[in-house]
Amino acid sequence: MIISANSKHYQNLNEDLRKAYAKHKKVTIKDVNGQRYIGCGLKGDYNLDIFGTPGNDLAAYMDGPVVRVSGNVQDAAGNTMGSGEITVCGSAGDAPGYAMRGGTMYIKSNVGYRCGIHMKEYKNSRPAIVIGGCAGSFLGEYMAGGIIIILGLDKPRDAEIAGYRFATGMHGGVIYLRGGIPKARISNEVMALACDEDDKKIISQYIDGYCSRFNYDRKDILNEEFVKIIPRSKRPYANMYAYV
Amino acid sequence: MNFLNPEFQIIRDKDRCIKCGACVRQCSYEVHVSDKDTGELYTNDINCVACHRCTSICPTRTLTVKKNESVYRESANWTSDYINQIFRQAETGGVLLSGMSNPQPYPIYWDKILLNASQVTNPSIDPLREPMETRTYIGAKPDKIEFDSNGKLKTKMPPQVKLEMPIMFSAMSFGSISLNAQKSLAAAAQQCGTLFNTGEGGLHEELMPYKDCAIVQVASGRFGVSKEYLDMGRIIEIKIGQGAKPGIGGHLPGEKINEDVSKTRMIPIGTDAISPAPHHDIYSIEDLRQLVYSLKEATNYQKPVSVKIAAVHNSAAIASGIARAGADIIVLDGFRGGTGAAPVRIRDNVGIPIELALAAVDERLRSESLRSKVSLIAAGSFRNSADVVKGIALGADAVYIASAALIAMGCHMCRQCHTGKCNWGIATQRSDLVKRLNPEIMSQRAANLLTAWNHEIKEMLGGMGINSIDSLRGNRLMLRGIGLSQKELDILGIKHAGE
Amino acid sequence: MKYVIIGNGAAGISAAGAIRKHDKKGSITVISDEPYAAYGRPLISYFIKGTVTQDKMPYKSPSFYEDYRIKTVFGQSAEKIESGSVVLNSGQRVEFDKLLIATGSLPFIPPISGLSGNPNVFTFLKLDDAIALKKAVKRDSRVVIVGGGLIGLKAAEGLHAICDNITVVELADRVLAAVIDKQGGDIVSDHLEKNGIKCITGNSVEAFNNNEAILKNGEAVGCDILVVAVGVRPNVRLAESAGISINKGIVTNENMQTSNPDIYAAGDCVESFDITDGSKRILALWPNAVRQGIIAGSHMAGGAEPAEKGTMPLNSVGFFSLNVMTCGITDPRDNSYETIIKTEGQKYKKFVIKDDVLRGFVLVDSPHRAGLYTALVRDKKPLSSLSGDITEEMGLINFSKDEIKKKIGGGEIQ
Amino acid sequence: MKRIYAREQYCINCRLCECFCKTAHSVSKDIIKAHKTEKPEPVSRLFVEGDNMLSFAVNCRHCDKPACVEACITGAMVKDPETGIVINNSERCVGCLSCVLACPYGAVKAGNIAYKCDLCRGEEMPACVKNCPNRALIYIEGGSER
Repeated sequence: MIISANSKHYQNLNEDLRKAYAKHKKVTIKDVNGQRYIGCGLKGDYNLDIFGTPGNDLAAYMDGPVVRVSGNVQDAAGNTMGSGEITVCGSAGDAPGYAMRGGTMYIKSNVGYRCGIHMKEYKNSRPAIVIGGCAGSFLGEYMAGGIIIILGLDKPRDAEIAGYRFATGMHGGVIYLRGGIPKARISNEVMALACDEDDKKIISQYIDGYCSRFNYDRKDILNEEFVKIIPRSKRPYANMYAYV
Repeated sequence: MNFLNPEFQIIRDKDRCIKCGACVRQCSYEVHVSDKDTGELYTNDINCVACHRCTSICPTRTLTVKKNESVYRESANWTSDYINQIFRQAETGGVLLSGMSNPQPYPIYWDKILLNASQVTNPSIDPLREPMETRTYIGAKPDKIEFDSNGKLKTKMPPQVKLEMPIMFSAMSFGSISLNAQKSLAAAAQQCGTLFNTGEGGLHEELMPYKDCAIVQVASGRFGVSKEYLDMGRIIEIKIGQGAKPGIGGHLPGEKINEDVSKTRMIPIGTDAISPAPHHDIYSIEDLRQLVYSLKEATNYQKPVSVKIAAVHNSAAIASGIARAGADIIVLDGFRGGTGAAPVRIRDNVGIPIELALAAVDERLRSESLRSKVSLIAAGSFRNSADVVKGIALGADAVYIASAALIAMGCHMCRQCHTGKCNWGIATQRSDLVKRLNPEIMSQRAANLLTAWNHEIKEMLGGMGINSIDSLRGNRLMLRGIGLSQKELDILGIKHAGE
Repeated sequence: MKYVIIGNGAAGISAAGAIRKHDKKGSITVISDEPYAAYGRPLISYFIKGTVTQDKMPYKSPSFYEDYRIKTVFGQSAEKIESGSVVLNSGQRVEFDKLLIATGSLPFIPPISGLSGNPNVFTFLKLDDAIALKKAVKRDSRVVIVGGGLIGLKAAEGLHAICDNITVVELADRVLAAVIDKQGGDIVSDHLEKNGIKCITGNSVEAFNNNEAILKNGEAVGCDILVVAVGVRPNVRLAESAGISINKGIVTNENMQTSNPDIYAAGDCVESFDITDGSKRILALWPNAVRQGIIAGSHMAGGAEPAEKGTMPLNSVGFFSLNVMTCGITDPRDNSYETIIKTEGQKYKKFVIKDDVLRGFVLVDSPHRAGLYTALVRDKKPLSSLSGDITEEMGLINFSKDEIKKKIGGGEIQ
Repeated sequence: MKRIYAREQYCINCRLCECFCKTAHSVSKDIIKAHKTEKPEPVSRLFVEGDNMLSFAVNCRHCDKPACVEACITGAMVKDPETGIVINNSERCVGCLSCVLACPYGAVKAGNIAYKCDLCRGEEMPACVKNCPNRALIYIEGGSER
């Protein structure tokens, strides 16, 4: 089923979307033009194909559906997402995957500030964000679980793969950086390590996912070593207090 | 060498003591010790926090907790509290952390406000004989309502939540308090027709039966937030700030994240649960609006969305913004509000009294014709039903209580919540302590408190000649200040007694 | 329906109660050669001691026979069972539809010369024995007790209150040989010696001449009164007359029914199944007799008391405030059993284990919560399912949390 | 019949049940006298097992077919046919402790004689239940036991 977004208000568009999902498993929205909250709170094994540029909070609190955006997305895509998949065939704005608790996001190109902050994992639910390009500052801030893989493809020669205050307050999860990052950019709470076999398996799996979605060659991505960033403690502020 | 002077002293009446050892087994702070060889009982006074578990459990009432008579040389400036705090910081280099509410002797305006009563004209109402209405609906109200020709309501009403009394239980997360404490509050709320609040800790599966009286909270860490969680709550509350620690986030230490807490918060066991002060996606009223509407979208506009802020200097302007951001409810939490853990300096020095903030916010919303767009909930140390009545007359739709409810369940205000050793089974996750709080008993005690307050509210309303709580809301004519400056009276919007 | 019970002991009286519970109308007749209301037979040593007076002996309330409408034929012995009736020594015949033989045991009299017809020789099984003995024994009498089993030692303890000179002679290498191991037995005999009772083991009395008891090793022990307490034999004479099958004792099925469907048997005269070692033998024990009596009575009256799946040796007895408990196998014959022993002063605990199951135990001066061990033996509870070291201390805490909940929280309610 | 049931999930190991049982079975009925001066010392009929992590009070189940009664050689231990309460008559008990050896719950206490719960003999609420600060002991109508 195809819905045309055009200049519809997001409330009406989402109303149409809910109605469509009452009957169909697969819905395509055309001509999206900044409408917010598309697929917000959507739960179930649905498919959503979006053409255009969805607004903020795309698929927030989503639990299960597979979303593909042919275009860029604005801020907070996948906010507090529970499970499912978001593929962005372009760049994402700020705070994609905020407090994401499960599911996967594949972003072909760059992300803005605060990508993957507050990501959390619990038991088998381990969220992952794969970023093809580079990230803005505060990547993985307060990250408590999950995986961020950042590839830095098409990185300008003198740019860094991630911005300032990278992984501040991180106390769980793992970030894999293709090609590494200068030490000065890394927060005190984390450390950089070489990848072991288990890490390579994880990376390989997500690289496959990335390549199949965006038509890349695996070899071109795996031609550089990955560096692993993990927190020094899951209790970064344990000794900060005196009790009275 | 320990520089600290014990704050309390335990007196044991040896003639009454039967050496049953209950005090030894009940004290998580290891104050009472039984000599292995002789069976004699001793006390380590320095560990005592005056929680009064021992005095309450002692079957012969043998024990008395006293303020330690051995004092530092008296000074109005260098009080023993400040000296002890310096000793602790000198030892540890740590940020002072404490629990419960600001204990400092700031003015308590409730105690400087008097209520009116009817005499002769507009006679008082006898609540024992006349119906008295304390039922309260919260949620945004439409500017006007329209009916069709059949007298049916045409206006689409925003979601409303019915409360049988204008008192709810304030946010206390599972993690900061025990599951048994939460269960007790939930069951009491259900019994009394009001709501409890999950705090930012998710909703434990054993609380599912109470989901219809749950306010589910969303805070910066988004702990426990899922589609189901949002669907379950009666109200969704965005927590921006907390009265006890404005500008500071929440931080549940890893040692309190046991299996159950981990499951409910959806994080691994033993990890710190960090909720920073700012939501890193909210830097403006417009950003807040985005979160409000994402929650409304996610739940199909079925439930009111509330925004909770700490009472601070410019609360009135912020509240105006929140109302404009589409919130259905604004919660104002005053600086005497409780907490499971807060840096002492923040708790004791940041924020403003709820009385002033409430009056200012109510006034501001009225002046901007926004008041009916939101319900206003006041929180931050409502200690009795008169405080509630005064709060409603100052403009609140309803109030949140937390400390009072915990006291009903045994809390003796020892302010050690942050240690996780609560001897009353409230602010702890230690299973040996949690089981001390039997929800069968404590839910009834919490319900009794609500019932009693509701009766008292009706009495006071009746005395004022008012038969509905709606007629009290913002009715500042019913209030008079005593011993207040003109400035304070102006902010409160009330006259001085005698005027 | 006419019920007749021969025997007024633990089994007989329990059966009478059980019959009445199921059959409110039928007639119940209890025949006993003793002229007394049912009494706790083990109390006769306390009677001698004086701690229990004769009026405190009855096991049931004074109105028991009346309340339960039980006809008593006391002081007359049953001589024969033939064609649906019991023939009394008076010649009177008591007809029955259902009969219970609960004749208990008779003292075993070993071949000691000088016994027959000797008025200074006593047995120690019945109240009349005790009354006679109490009358005969003086403070300075020299009493020799033949047999250091439960009966002999209880007799010694009782007599010690009225007599200063008591010697126990036991053939085995220890006292209480039938129920306890050597180490435990020695603790008991030491304790008795400390309290003024002389114990001679590994010896026996060959002859008694009213002045001396001559022992097997030739030694002579001064003796005015000889008490024969070497053991008991099931009293199966009547059963023989009825022609029912008899092995070591009367043979019954699990409902205590004999080879004659109208005749039941219970108590010390019956051959029991010992669940701890799988043997069939006489277990002349009080609780065993009570249980069998209840089962027999119930089934005689058409009730359905759960069948007897077997019993086990179980003794708790005190000598001069030293409590001794034994259960099941206490002295294993072969090394397929593991034994764990804990001692502390007079306290002695021994546990016999095989295939992860407690098969028996001895507890000397350690009675606290002993029943939990008994239950482990009876239920054949795998010890590996318990936590903690049960040989140190046993509590419900050693069970799994679910089992604890059942046991304390009403979970075992059926 | 009404029985006492223990709920380990609420038992806080305070052991006040023991104190109040002892008092209820004293002559003075005064908790301080019962524990400090009364001779012979009164005996609590129930006991708490365990530690702060897991504890529970053990008291007589008043079984339908009480093993203690069947084991009693004197007739001191009886189950009242009307109330169902199993009582040990201290006047008649000779302290052989056969009942202690027989009770599968380990609920009969060994002393000079045997001591056991008598449900406070018809009191509306046994002392242990009445004084349990956390309702870990409840006194309710149950089915039949054993």
